[in-house]
Amino acid sequence: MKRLLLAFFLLFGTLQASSEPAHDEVVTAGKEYVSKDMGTMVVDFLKSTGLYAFMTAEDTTKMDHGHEIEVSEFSQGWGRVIMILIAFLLFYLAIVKNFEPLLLLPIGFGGLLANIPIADISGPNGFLGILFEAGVANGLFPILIFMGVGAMTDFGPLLSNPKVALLGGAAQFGIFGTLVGAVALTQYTDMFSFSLQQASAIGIIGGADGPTSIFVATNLAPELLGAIAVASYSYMALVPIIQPPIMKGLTTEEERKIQMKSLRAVSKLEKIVFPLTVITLTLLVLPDATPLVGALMFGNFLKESGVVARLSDTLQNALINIITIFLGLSVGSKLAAEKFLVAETLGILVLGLIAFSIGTASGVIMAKIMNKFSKDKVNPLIGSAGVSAVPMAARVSNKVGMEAKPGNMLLMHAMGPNVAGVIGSAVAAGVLLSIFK
Amino acid sequence: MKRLLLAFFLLFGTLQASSEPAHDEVVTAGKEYVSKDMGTMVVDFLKSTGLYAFMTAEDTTKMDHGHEIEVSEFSQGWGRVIMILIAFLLFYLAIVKNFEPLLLLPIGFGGLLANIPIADISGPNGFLGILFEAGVANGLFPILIFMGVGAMTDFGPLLSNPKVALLGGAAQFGIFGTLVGAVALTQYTDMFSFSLQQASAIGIIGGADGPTSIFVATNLAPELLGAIAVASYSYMALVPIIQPPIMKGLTTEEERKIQMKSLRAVSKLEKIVFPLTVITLTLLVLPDATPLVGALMFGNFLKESGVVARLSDTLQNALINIITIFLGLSVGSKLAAEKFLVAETLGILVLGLIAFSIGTASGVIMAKIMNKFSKDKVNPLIGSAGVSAVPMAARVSNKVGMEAKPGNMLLMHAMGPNVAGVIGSAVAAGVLLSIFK
Amino acid sequence: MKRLLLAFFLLFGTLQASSEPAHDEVVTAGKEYVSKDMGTMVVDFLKSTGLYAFMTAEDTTKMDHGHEIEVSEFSQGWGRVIMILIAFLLFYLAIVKNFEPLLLLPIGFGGLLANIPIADISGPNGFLGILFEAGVANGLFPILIFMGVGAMTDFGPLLSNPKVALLGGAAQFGIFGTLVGAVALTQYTDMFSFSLQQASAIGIIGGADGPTSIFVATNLAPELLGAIAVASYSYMALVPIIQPPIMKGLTTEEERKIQMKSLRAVSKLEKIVFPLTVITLTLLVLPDATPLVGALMFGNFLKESGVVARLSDTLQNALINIITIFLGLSVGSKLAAEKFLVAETLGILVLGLIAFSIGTASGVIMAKIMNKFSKDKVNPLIGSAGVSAVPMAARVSNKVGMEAKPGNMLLMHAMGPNVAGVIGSAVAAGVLLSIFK
Amino acid sequence: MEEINLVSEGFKFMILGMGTVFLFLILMIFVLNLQAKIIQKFFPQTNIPHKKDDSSSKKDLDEEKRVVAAITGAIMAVKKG
Amino acid sequence: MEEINLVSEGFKFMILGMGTVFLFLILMIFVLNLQAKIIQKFFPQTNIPHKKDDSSSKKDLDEEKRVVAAITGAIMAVKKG
Amino acid sequence: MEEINLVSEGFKFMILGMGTVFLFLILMIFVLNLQAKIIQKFFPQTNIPHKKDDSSSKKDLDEEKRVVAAITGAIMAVKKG
Ligand code: NA
Ligand code: NA
Ligand code: NA
Repeated sequence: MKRLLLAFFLLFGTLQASSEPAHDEVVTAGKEYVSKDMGTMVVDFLKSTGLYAFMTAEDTTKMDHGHEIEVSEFSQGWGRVIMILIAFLLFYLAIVKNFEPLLLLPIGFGGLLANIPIADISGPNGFLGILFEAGVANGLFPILIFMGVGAMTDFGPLLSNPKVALLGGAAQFGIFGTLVGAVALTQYTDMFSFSLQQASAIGIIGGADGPTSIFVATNLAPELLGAIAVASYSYMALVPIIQPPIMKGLTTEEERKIQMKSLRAVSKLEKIVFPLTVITLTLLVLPDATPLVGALMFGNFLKESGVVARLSDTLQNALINIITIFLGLSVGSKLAAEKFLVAETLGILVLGLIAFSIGTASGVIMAKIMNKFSKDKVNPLIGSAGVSAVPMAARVSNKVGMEAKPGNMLLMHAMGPNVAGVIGSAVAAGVLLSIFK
Repeated sequence: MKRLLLAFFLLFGTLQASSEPAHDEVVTAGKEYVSKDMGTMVVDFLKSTGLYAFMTAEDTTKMDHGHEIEVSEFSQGWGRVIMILIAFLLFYLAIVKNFEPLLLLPIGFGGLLANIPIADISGPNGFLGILFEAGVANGLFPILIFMGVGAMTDFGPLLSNPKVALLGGAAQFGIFGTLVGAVALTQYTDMFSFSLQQASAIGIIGGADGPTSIFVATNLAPELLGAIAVASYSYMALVPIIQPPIMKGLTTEEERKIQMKSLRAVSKLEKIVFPLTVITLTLLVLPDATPLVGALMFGNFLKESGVVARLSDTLQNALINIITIFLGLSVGSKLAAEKFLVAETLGILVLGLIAFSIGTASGVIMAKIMNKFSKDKVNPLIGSAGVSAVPMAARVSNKVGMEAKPGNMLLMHAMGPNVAGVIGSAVAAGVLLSIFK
Repeated sequence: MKRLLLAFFLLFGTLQASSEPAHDEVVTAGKEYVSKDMGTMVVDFLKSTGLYAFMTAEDTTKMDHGHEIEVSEFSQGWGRVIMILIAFLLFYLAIVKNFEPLLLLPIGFGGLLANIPIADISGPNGFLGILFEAGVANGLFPILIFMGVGAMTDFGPLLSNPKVALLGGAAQFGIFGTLVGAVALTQYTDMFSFSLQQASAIGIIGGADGPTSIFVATNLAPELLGAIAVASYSYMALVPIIQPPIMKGLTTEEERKIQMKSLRAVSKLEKIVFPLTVITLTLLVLPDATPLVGALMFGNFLKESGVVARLSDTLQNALINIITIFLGLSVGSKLAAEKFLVAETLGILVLGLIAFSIGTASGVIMAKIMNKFSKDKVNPLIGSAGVSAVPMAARVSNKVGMEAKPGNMLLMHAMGPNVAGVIGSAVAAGVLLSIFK
Repeated sequence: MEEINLVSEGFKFMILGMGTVFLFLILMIFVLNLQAKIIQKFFPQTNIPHKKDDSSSKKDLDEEKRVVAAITGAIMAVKKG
Repeated sequence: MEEINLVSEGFKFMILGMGTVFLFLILMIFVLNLQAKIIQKFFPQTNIPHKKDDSSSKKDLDEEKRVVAAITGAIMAVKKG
Repeated sequence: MEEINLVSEGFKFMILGMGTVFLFLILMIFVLNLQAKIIQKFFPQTNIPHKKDDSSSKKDLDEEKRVVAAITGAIMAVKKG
């Protein structure tokens, strides 16, 4: 070792003479350094602590994409404290209550970091801001997540009994009902003032698909992204609590006991052709939905093709995990106090809950209507799975069904509307994006 | 749960007063929304369907990188339909015929998405366009793929018998023969009009290395990227069909039965030093080939060093899989009808086939020439493996050899020219890039 | 197959007529091609070889971020040769001596590629330059590495005996001692001329954390990044050689034999809460350290939460591996002769060694001071682990302890100051970043 | 946006949106049923010969599973014998 | 930068830096000790019921380990029996 | 590009290109042969002591393989015994 170091030193010793002093020309980055006496230095340092920043919060303005925006004292001080506590609450829900931890932990941590004073981690030079620009602002991350979701989804139950797709359609009423609700609040109350774009982005929460919500919000109402994402994932996690009372309230004991006839086997070829069929229909009917539907079907096609297991495997693991981390942190960075602690957020949370409830109810009611016209009876409990929230909503259908009639396994039957709900929400998203294009 | 929600609501209720209505200043993205009556809305919506777009295709112009380019009715209508059918054909070849599915499936799907009207998924704001800019336009993705290829390649057979590298050299005649063919077509016919740059990019198809082809095409003839990539991977997949007749036509039964003496064992140290040797030679002789050769050798060096198994493993799996998906989709996005359904594509497909054939023949003939001057006879069937298309071409050599003399395993012998062909093509690519720099 | 090809040809044959010759408008990228006779062509080609470039190196200027900088003959010729040899030396150290191969191999290879003449792989269009801009210039890669490090670190030993964090604090004297040394060299000698920013970046080498060093160097002294990164990782690898003599010199045989009382069990909840505690303290005391500390704690939080094993797994494997490759290559690209072969590098190497030594000594001395005031005696050998260099420094403590008293396992005790050292360095980094902001 | 009746706009969106969702899904149901019939008729029990790709990690795991299965079998044999 | 005494600046940095590092770590030690006491008192032996997520690869490995363990057990039984 | 004879340019490219390819590969053959001789002479049977890095997944798999191998051996022993 010694000899090595010696050689090194000798080498550089000889360089000494030959090499021009490159440093003369080097102008170091940063601002020029100004000397201060020790006292001033300590005081300046104390002024750069977070504690000081919290205590001296005041109304100010800052630049945001070229606009000067007002930032209130509250959102610089107590607002941040509240947001950090909300981040902790999300952690509690994710870890102890097991609410969608895969997304709520990164979102919560992003929110925590975004509310740290001075560091500006969600600003253009902070790493949250850089991640946001790299993949959320341009819609790339939700698309990549959808590829992974596609590679993880088995559309077999839908292929086996296509008509249950109608349940996944009816559940989209949650989206549009909420949209109407949001604009009604704007028109008839003074509390809220949502634009049609904002109302649409809020409505999509009812679609119960995180990536779809984020994709639409980024396009139509980026200023509401944080609240919409949090509402979306929180309510998805709350599906086992929100849905059962509605399902029971709308069905009779008899209906809940309906036993559905067993699903036919689906051939490999049907599964391979399915994504191509769906993408073809989408491009004919609604090209504006093809980014979302296309990404979903691409992932599913790689999976079902059976010849690229290593790519399908990567979509389902390495890639979706990496993007989930990046997406969660980036979305969380929009939980800054000045954007989240506004009256709209309350509205969004209430409306999101309504969206889920309407979607659930519509799915159940649709199943009851279908039973009026068909001899193969559908258990209305699988209608609620049409909101998607895959696979939680399907599990809820199964559980409530088992309560009514032990041994009546509805899980696979419920997976049909469940995955159809994903397609349905993407179509609804496409319609809204198309309207505002 | 209820208490939680209640607390939330209370929190926001109190905020109501304190928080300024931030929404007043928010100017939502998108264009201004104009109200329309329901009839107009439905009609406008119908006009935004893909079906309508197909039916009303007409000659128009669009902006492409600041240039106004003409887009024919054909390429907006039937052209798209044909391209979508070609995508389906690629899926068929990949899944049923097992033609390089790892790349043809993503490329085909990219092509399918790129030909969807209205959505403009391959445009600057579509996800295919974003991926293309992120890694194909700047040459990054092919380089990363090459790192993975390097980490997956065993250069042992070449180290064991270096002189077979000449076979990998001779096979590059395919590249330059085709280049001459392409310019000859331009000069002596009116059908095609390839520039020297375009001819060079087409010739590289004969190198039978996807990443090299894409890297060169991106640099010299980006407008032909789609056709070149598809030709490149298709013909690589067709190696078992294209090569055997040529190999048999150029060799006698005697020659095909030649048994080569067994390969000597190669020490670990030789394998570790090899990538450094190759990169050193490349930097001395042809610096312009060092990005490609350097990436290949970097991957190989990580593998052979034996001390960074986790990095080598990631290069061979997570990273190469992610980049394969991104690269395939991005390259596929260049299969837009207006770029692919032109006479040049036909020329490229024919010339690509010629390139493969010349390369195969040259490798075989080179082996016969070597046998004139050397006492250690080389079975000329391993010459065809010089085109690379690792490891398929080597397997073809083995199979044809076994037909002539059962039990005569040529596989490891053929791996030598096979991997030398990768280096040879990269060198040829470096020469061409250097000429036009 | 034949039929397929035939169909293809027919298809394009018919296109021939309908398709406008798109090529007419295509203006190929590159510069215009000028015909040359064969002799000129060969001569020009020879002039583009690396050998020629080495031999004809001369003083020149080049543009670097808009500034015209002088590039000496030496750094174009022999300088490159020396740098390539240094890269080979790094490979030797990494492979044979097992010096931090995970980073020294990519850094060395990046350095090798960066010193190839003509190719300009570390320039704005080369792949090293592209990777550098994508993740080093903006600080993203070190942050992502820190997430992985967090997910791999067990803070249990620190939680079990928090007071040993003081050892991790004392070891940071290495940073500031070196900083003073660097400016003293500037002020009192003519050999070096480091600015305060540069001295700070050099001091951080003593923190013995690669990502922290790179993050700070990128911010305060990007022109020294290559030398600092190489020094940082090299000395970390040298810990087993640098530390023992210092440790033995500063302790008595008695002290080295001290047996510490066994660590109490740490509950799962303490481990989950720990990252939140640390991030909260950081945001209160030193927001400027929150990007680094936040990333570290994010990774640790995902790990300890226990509910997102797949994300934690990805942070520890796919993501950290990919980023390690990218970061290593990018950092290596700063090993260009004109930047590395300057007198400063010698200074940095010497100062880095001093930094490590001071840090080691301070940790040991701090332990001895603590023993004066506490009845639970601390074995001073674990003090040296406070420099971090996880987990190597802790292993060194253990090994030296075992030499003094076989069977006296200090490993887990040493992990406490070891991980505290990571936090300590991040805090020190935050102070320095804050001073120059 | 002053003169727009937001609620009536919202209802228009609902009609257009739900109309499209149902149109799309009904079309899909129709096509999927048709597709199922065609496939069952012309490609019954299709077993497309898709050779697995050489995903090494996958293969390793699979091989290990086979080994484990073989061992279990062996033990069973030993136990019985 | 002409009139700055670099060395005295360096010492100022040292005082500020080491002061902050120690302040931070002492605070951390204090809080961690407090936290440990609180947790041990109010949440003794906490076993938060965290259901593992469905990381397939992990699960596969774990399952395999269990299988292997079962086999080992089986062999032991066979051997002894 | 009007006055350029494309075909003759193409042939020039071919000469330059194939020349370089062969030059490069012949040099490589020469150096590789030399290198092989040097290594065989001065570092015969080199077993560079490269300690594997701690790639956990790899290690786990390897360990499992060893366990499986051990078990197989055990069964063999049991069977024979
Ligand atoms: Na849905
Ligand atoms: Na080749
Ligand atoms: Na440290």
